[in-house]
Amino acid sequence: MSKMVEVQDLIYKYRNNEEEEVSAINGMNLDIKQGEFVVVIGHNGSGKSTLAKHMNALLFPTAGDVRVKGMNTKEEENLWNIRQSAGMVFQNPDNQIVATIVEEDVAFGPENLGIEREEICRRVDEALKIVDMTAFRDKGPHLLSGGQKQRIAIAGVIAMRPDCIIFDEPTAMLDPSGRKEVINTIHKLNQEENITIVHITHFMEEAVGAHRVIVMEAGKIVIQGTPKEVFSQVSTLKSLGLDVPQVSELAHELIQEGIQIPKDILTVDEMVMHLCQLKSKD
Amino acid sequence: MRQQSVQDLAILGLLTALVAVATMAITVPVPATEGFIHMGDSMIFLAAILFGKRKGAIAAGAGSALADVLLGYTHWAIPTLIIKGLMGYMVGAIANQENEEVMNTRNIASLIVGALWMVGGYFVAGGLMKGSFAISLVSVPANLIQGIGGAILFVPIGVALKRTKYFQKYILK
Amino acid sequence: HKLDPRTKILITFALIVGLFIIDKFIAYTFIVAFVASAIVISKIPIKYMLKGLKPLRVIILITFIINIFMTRGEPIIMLGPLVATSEGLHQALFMALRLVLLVMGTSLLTLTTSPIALTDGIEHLLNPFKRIGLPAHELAMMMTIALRFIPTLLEETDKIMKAQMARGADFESGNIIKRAKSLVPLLVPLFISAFRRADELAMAMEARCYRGGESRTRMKQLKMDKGDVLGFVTTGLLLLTLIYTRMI
Amino acid sequence: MSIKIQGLTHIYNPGSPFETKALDNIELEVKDGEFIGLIGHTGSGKSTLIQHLNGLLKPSSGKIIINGFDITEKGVKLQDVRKRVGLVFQYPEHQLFEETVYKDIAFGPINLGLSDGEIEDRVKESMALVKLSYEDLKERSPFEISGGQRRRVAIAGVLAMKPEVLILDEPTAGLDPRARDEILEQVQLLHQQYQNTVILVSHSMEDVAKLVERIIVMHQGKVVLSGGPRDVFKEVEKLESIGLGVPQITYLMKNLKNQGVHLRDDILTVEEAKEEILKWIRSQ
Repeated sequence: MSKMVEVQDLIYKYRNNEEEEVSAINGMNLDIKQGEFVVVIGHNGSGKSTLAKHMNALLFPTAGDVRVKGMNTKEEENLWNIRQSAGMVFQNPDNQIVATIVEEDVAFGPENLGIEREEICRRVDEALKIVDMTAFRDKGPHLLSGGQKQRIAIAGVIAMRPDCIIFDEPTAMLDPSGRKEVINTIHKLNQEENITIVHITHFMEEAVGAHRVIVMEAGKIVIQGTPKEVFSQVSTLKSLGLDVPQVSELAHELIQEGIQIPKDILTVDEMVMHLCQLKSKD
Repeated sequence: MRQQSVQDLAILGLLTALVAVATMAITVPVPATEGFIHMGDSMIFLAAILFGKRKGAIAAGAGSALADVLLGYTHWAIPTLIIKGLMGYMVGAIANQENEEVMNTRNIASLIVGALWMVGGYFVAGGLMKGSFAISLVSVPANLIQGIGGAILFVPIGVALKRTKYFQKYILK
Repeated sequence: HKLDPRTKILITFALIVGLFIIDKFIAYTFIVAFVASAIVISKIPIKYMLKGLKPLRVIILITFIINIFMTRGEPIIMLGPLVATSEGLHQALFMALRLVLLVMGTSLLTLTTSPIALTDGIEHLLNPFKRIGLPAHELAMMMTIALRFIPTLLEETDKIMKAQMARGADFESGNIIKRAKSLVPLLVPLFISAFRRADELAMAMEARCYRGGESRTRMKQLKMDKGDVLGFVTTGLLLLTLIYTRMI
Repeated sequence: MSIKIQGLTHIYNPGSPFETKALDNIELEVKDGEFIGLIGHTGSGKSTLIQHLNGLLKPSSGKIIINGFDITEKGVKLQDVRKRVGLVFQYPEHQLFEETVYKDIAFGPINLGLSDGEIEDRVKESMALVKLSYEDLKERSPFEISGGQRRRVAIAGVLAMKPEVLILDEPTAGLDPRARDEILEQVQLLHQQYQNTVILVSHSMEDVAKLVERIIVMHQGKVVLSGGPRDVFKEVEKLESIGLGVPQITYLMKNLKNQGVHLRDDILTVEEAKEEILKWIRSQ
């Protein structure tokens, strides 16, 4: 599989309000393959969002390189191609919808790309269908719920036909049902549309279905691996101030007590299965 | 490499929305003049004094005209666009954006000129529309209250905003 | 209803011009007929139109009364020092009618056209002025953003107001100075939130490849058809008739 | 302070085409010193309900009696009600406006008309309650501190009014796990220290399960369930039918039970689950 995003020795520094130099990313290397579903977790200020903005050429490295489909974000002629290939969905659904009518907002991206009228209509229809919002195409965005608005924002990105979408905490401001809507949409994009996903969040349960989980702290990657590998490191995650699924925590606690179960249990069903097996053995 | 123009456009849009919202959301209707006392003028003073004549003019004109349309005073929209637009421009041009003190002479002068121009503008526009300047005179006291009220209401908010550090990176960019 | 927003704007504009150039009652018959037929075509219930005039009753009455008494001429009724003249009556009716038609004509425009369609129409009408440096696209984009954020900011105003009331703030009493001060806790957060929104919006627009009006296409295209042509012809005829009534 | 709600109904935009019934004949009683968790999905009427409790919204019909005193009657000074019932809105940091943290927290006490000395005491006290350093932060601008700190400043602003009833509307929304745990811990501590009535509106079943004494579940403007967390979380089907759930650990215990394992099914925390499972596994 080819590489979708390459991050090489990335360092990013900026000046804060008091004119002090702060480094948000401290030497980071990361390759994301085409079709991969990567979840980035870490608490606020760990550099997650800064990393995301580099992948969309909204921020540029102080040192090191970021490449999207082989295009270096440093080269200005690549700018629009990168932004078209790597779409981005932000945290606040309210602040990323531009137009006053749903379908016009979805059309905003393709219009910027200078696409033919008929083609835009086709893409808008298709994008709204993918996020399951066709029924709302003539509505004003202010009448929608948070989860619906966020799906419109996603449709707006899909209509640009990106190869990769970066989600920058898209669920942080939503209620549980809105979160579910958005997460289901993200999974669908990855599985059915084969779009590479980089999903940034601090809800660990959203990481469970990913191919790879990356944990960031102080601008660096501290743990990475499959969800099972990552969530089995309960004490490290806890020391970083992050959550683990209750079931993984329980597994960890039981192992401490000498119970023989695998440490990488993630779901309720797995736990039930292992406990019952354990019991039937003796 | 952030594009200044996109940022400016977004700020202008939000300033315009702010002027419209201030005009619509906090209002005391005055039936005799077919108008209302609202926070719109304070917002215009804020936009013009803090962000300069260009942004001030556009946000003031477009925002106030939008409010007229949305409130059902459509026939006033065009006069409003012209009167408030020029008001924003004049206030922004007279005001001294560099001075740290909000209550400096030039800013006070801009408030007075802005309020008087607004009253005068509506007087003339009303006279033309209603065919008699005598009738239009009826609206002068209320507009005067509106203008002066707007200027007074501007002061504490202007002072507070100018002191807010978060804000300083936007002011007059 | 179905007319191109550009057509509607131009017709309304012509109507306003018409209202200001006429000087005879006879001319009104044409305008009334024109506006009435427009209302019929638009299928807006007449009740709705009249309701829109309600807040204007007082001002129309005042206009009427002042015009009656303030115009010099042949006296018809005398009420103490006040003299009503026939010229005054003439003038009063004339102005009141103008006002009513002005309000009806313009509200007809906004009742049949969404603000966003209006913005679109204005952008297209201003396009020819691009050559002399008028940023038509930018202005329209700005209006779109403003329209998009007005409901959001209205909601936010309400929320902040309530939150500060929960902290004991009082927005409803006191003299103007006290009220001015009491608005600070409302307006400062509102302003700051608006600017945070502007910042994020600008970033989201860039992320979606926004780079100004150049080489941008539109999904919705405005198209003029027979109805528009008919509208223009009728309006043109109306204007000519009005000019003619003024000359005789 | 006790709260009694009788037949409370609230209709938005009555008589217009947008008419919606947000609250439908609510009957509810909150005892003095209770810690309540209020859950329900968006649009269930939670926010509307809590805004009635300090007079920000007026009922279409029904009564709200706080400490035997009907606040819906005419002529009631709402200022007095608001002093005693403190309400922390969602994203309260968006309401900060003053130049310094001190002044912002002092806003409430100033509105109460307290003396300068009292105001200072209250600012100090409430900052201590939310674990903010008075000396380090009092002169800082609230716009230049971290998000978690801003949230705490905003909560301190309400605490400084010393409300007898504290209502928090999703106080942890948008925070990361660490900041969330800190805030919840402080709320719990506060409740233990002052024995005041606390109503916590939350979407997180895990948080509610850990903290509160009683859960009230709302759906379509009605109270559909009310009781201790153990009782409420037993009603998995009912909760799921209205789009809510129970903590993952509760699901686990229920599933084990369905497999024929005899365990308590009113487990709420990982700790309890561990004990119960250990007991079971070692029982033979």
